[in-house]
Amino acid sequence: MTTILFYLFSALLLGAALFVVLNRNPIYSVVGLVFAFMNLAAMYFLLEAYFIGVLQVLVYAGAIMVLFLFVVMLLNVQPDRPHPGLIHPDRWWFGIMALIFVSLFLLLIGQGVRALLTSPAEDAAGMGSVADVGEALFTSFLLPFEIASLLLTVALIGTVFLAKKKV
Amino acid sequence: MVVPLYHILAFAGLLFTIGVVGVLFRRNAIIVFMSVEIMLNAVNLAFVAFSRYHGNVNGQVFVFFIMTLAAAEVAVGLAIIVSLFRNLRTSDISEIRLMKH
Amino acid sequence: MAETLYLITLFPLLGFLINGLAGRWLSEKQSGYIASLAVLGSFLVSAQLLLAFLALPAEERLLTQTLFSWIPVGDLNIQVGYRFDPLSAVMALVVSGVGLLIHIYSIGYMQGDPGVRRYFSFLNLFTFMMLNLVLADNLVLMFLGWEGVGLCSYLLIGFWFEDEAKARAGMKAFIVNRIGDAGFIVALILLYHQFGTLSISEIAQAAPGAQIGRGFFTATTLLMFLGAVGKSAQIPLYVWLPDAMAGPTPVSALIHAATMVTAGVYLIARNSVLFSLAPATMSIVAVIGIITAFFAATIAITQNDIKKVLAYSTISQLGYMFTAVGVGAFSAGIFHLMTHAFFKGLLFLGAGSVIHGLKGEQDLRSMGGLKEQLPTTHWTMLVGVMAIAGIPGLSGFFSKDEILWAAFSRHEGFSWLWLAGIVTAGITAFYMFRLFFRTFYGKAAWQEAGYQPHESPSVMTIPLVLLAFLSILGGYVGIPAALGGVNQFHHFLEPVLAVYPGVGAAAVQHPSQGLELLLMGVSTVVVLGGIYYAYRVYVQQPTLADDLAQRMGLLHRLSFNKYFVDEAYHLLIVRPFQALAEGLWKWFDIQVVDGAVNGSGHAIARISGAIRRIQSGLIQHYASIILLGVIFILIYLYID
Amino acid sequence: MDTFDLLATIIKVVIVFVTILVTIIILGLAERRVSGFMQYRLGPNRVGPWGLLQTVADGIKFLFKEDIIPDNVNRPIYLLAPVITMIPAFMTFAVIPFGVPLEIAGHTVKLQVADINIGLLYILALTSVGVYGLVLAGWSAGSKYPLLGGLRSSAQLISYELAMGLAIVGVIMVSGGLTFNEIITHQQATSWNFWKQPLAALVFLVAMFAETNRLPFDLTEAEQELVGGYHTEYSSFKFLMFYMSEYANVITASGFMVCLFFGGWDMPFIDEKALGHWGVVLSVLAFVSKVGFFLFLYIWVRWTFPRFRYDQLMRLGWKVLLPLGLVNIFAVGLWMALRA
Repeated sequence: MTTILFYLFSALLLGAALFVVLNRNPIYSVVGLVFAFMNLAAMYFLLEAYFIGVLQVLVYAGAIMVLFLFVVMLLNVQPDRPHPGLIHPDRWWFGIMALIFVSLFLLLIGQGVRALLTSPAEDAAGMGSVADVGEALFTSFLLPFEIASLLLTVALIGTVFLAKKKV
Repeated sequence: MVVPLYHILAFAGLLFTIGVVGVLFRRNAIIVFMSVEIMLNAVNLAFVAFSRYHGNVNGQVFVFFIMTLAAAEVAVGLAIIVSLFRNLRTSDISEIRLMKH
Repeated sequence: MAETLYLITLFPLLGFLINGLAGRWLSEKQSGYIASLAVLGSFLVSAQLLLAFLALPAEERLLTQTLFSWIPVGDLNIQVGYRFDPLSAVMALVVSGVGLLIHIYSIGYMQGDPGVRRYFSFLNLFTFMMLNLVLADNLVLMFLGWEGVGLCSYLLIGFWFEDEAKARAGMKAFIVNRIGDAGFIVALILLYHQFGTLSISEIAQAAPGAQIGRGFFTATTLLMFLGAVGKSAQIPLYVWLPDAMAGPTPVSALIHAATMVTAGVYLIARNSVLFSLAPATMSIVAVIGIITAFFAATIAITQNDIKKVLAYSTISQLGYMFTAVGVGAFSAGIFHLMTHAFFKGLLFLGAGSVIHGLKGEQDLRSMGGLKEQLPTTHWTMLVGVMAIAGIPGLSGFFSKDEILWAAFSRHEGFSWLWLAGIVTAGITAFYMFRLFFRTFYGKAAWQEAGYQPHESPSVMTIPLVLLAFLSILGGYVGIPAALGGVNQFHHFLEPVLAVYPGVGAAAVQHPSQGLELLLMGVSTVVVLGGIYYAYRVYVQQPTLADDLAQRMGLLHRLSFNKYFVDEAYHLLIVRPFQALAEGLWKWFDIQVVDGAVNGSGHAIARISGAIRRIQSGLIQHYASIILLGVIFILIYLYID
Repeated sequence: MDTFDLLATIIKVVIVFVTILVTIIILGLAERRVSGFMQYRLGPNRVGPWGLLQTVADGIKFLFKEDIIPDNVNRPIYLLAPVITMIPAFMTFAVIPFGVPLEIAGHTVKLQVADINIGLLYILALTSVGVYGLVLAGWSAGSKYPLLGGLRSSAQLISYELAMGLAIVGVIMVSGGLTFNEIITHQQATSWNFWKQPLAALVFLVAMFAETNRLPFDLTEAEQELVGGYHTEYSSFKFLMFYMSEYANVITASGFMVCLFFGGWDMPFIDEKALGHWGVVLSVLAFVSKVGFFLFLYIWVRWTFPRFRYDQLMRLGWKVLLPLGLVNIFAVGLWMALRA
């Protein structure tokens, strides 16, 4: 059943992501992206990465996307004006590149990883708990963890500085 | 669960490509930014999948750091978009080309 | 002990920085005091080190200090390092001691000049560079000092740059010096190529035993000597020094008499080992030295500008020094360098005092009878001219006599050096007393011009008195053996100077002491004769001077016009160069160089006009290029 | 997962859902009756005995009223917003245990819909999602008062979530686990966290009021300024959904508070597990009465304190509660380090 659920969430996620990119109204995009992230969180749960799954909801859906929503509302962004024709004339080659990219990527995966790992590691069940990730964070990744806190502080200061009307 | 790893990776690749398409085609800076987030999350998914299939928690730690980074990045990035909007009255990145002139 | 070595150069550098950067917040007086204190610091440190030296046995008198690595490039590692040995000790003391007195003197002399802070900062910079020159442990640092003093010389000659003639004089000095410096640089390159190092002591150690042909040493030393000729104003590159008198008089005293111009002599003494290995160069040095001495002396006779007379006398005295080092009597050259610094500094400062008293008048014909008005200047100048003339008992006598004796005893074939030296000594006595008499005795020409001369303030006269004492006593450190002395100065310098075959202790003692005494007598008689003649011509019978000029006719014209050397240079070198330069400009520069540059410019503009389109300012274009890169990486991975 | 567990879970879900709905109905009446009591008036007392059916009548009225959708709204979002608000509000209660495990026919049934190993984070995560409902509701209405209300509410919720999280960290530190069972068992074994960390309890209490948008922090709907706040333009059943989610949130917050600081289902001085089925009944009663107290507290506070101004609200959150939460964490850490 979990397998079916996994594919279901994948499909929903893919649809949501396409919705984000393809529709013209930024607010819908934000809502779509929140939905996509919820699906992703569900996939993390299915992969038994509980902590990351909760973080996905808490941080991505709960904090980052609220910021996006705020900014969209603050700027009162209007839906994009439709462009005559399917694609902007000087952008058709982007599409070709994206196509080449994804096909190459899939080819590579098909070629290289198919032989590897078709099912999850048996001994890793429940590895994604808060305690496990926390232990890794505070032992072998302590320095990066501290640096990350510094990064957040810097971002905080930078954001306040940038967003102030007058400096 | 019997999902093969390469299915998840291929799916992550598709998701990433959707993000790329968003970055390349959309003119609204905020949407572009959101597409970048999609790309990041595609990578995160691959990390978590690898972590699960290899039985190694490090992949999840990476995701943790990517999330931290994304939070910082979004805060600063959105602040930039807001101040750009304040100055140029637009969030259309095809109009934001001060470096050109 | 060596730890304090860097202080010697640090103080003037600080003085330079303070005056140069913060000068606007300093009063005139403060600026002068700071500059003087900086030099006083250098002097005290040097003196303390010298005193410490005297307590040590001769072979231990060496201090080195490496401060930092300056130019580390591959195998070449030039370090800023100082070397304090008897030779650099003497030089450092002379530079900082005489420099100190001149700094103090300048406080009075430059009073009221709007650029006084600039003046003092330049003067400090000069002291810093000169001390680097003399203390340098390697030739590159020495060259830095060498060029640095050249720069300061240029800045100070053209100190009053509003006057175009003075600015031009500065440029002339700079350009003429460059000719010599080119030789110096080539010599450095040759030495590095040969020895793989530019440390003075390492080269001195390696050179004598090296399996190198004589030609190499002759070439390098000749090139070095070319540098020395430029810096020390010898024939044929002496023309800048008389013009350098455009600078303030204390500058002339410090740079163009006492210290910088002697750098050439110091260079040869410092590299005495190399020069000893090149007898041909040595001969050339001696010959050029004596010719310069004689030649400049004859010009000095007829000059009317008090500072020009002194300038030519400086050239002449430098010629003596080169004669000394050229015959291998390095210590005699340095000895004369030191005494010369005392009495020529004194003479210049005295002349400055006279000029100061006459509010800028420099022409001897407008002076006369100033004895009463400028008593201190008069007496100290008297000491100065007696010393330079070589009256027995004063410093100039001892040092000049040692040179003449060395020239005589060098070996038989070179005795004419001595003869020319004696004659020059006579001329020197004549023209120096001419200057003295015309300034202080005879008709007071200034009365007609309406001047009211006044004695200088004590801040200027005290340095004069001190220098007068030094001019008298300075010679007593080197009383020759013939007069019952032991020539301590010679023995003090001996460990760091090369022994040149044919001079040295053995050769000096070979001729009897009686002969030396006899030669001294001869030179004294000649000098006294010169003085007497000057007295007759300029005090007893003032009309005689013009008669003589009339009778000498051609000779007088030649001397008065400095043998038309400047004109000849202009005709032979400057004009052809101008013509060549103009030709190059009109054809080569405009057609070829500009054409190529403009052509490539147009080409670049066209290419970049095409490439510029990539720089669209659209983020998405850039992102797509990144994606293109990723695609290439993927293709590579796929193929791989 | 066998049939029994599946069945038990379904039953639990139904029970919890129904209980919450009933509680909301009671709360709706209680709010007005208590208000009346506090203001020396009667309150609704006509429908049914003592007015008991008043809320039911209200609900029916909501259902049958005309459903007005203003012209200027962004329809999809406008329709979606109440749902987004309501789902997390009802989902959060799932991890809160309301009694000791029940033994039935050899099976142990936890009196909790889902015992997941990150229960606390689950609640925080869902709370943060609930913000969208308010913001989107405010924005989609296409008029300025709701927009202001929505923006205020989201800023308020985000601000106070931090203080709330910090207060919880202290509890997690002493109990060493992220599930409610671990926290409650730990309190049972030692003493209620309220006695150990009164500062954290205070911070949590204030943050809880702010998180549920209740007075004195109901700036999102401050009638005098913003008419009805984010739900001004909503009517009929959609309004009811907002109304219900607010009460559901209040109930969950009370349960949360009780579990974290007041021992959950723990009845002091009694070992519920030793008493068999009576123990279960006792524990459920203990939990219900504790939650009831906090529900009463909500109403009590409502008629006691005046509303905060917006800047005061922000200052309180960032400059008072946040530092206090940090102080609590440091104090707990110090205490643990000294004891270790």
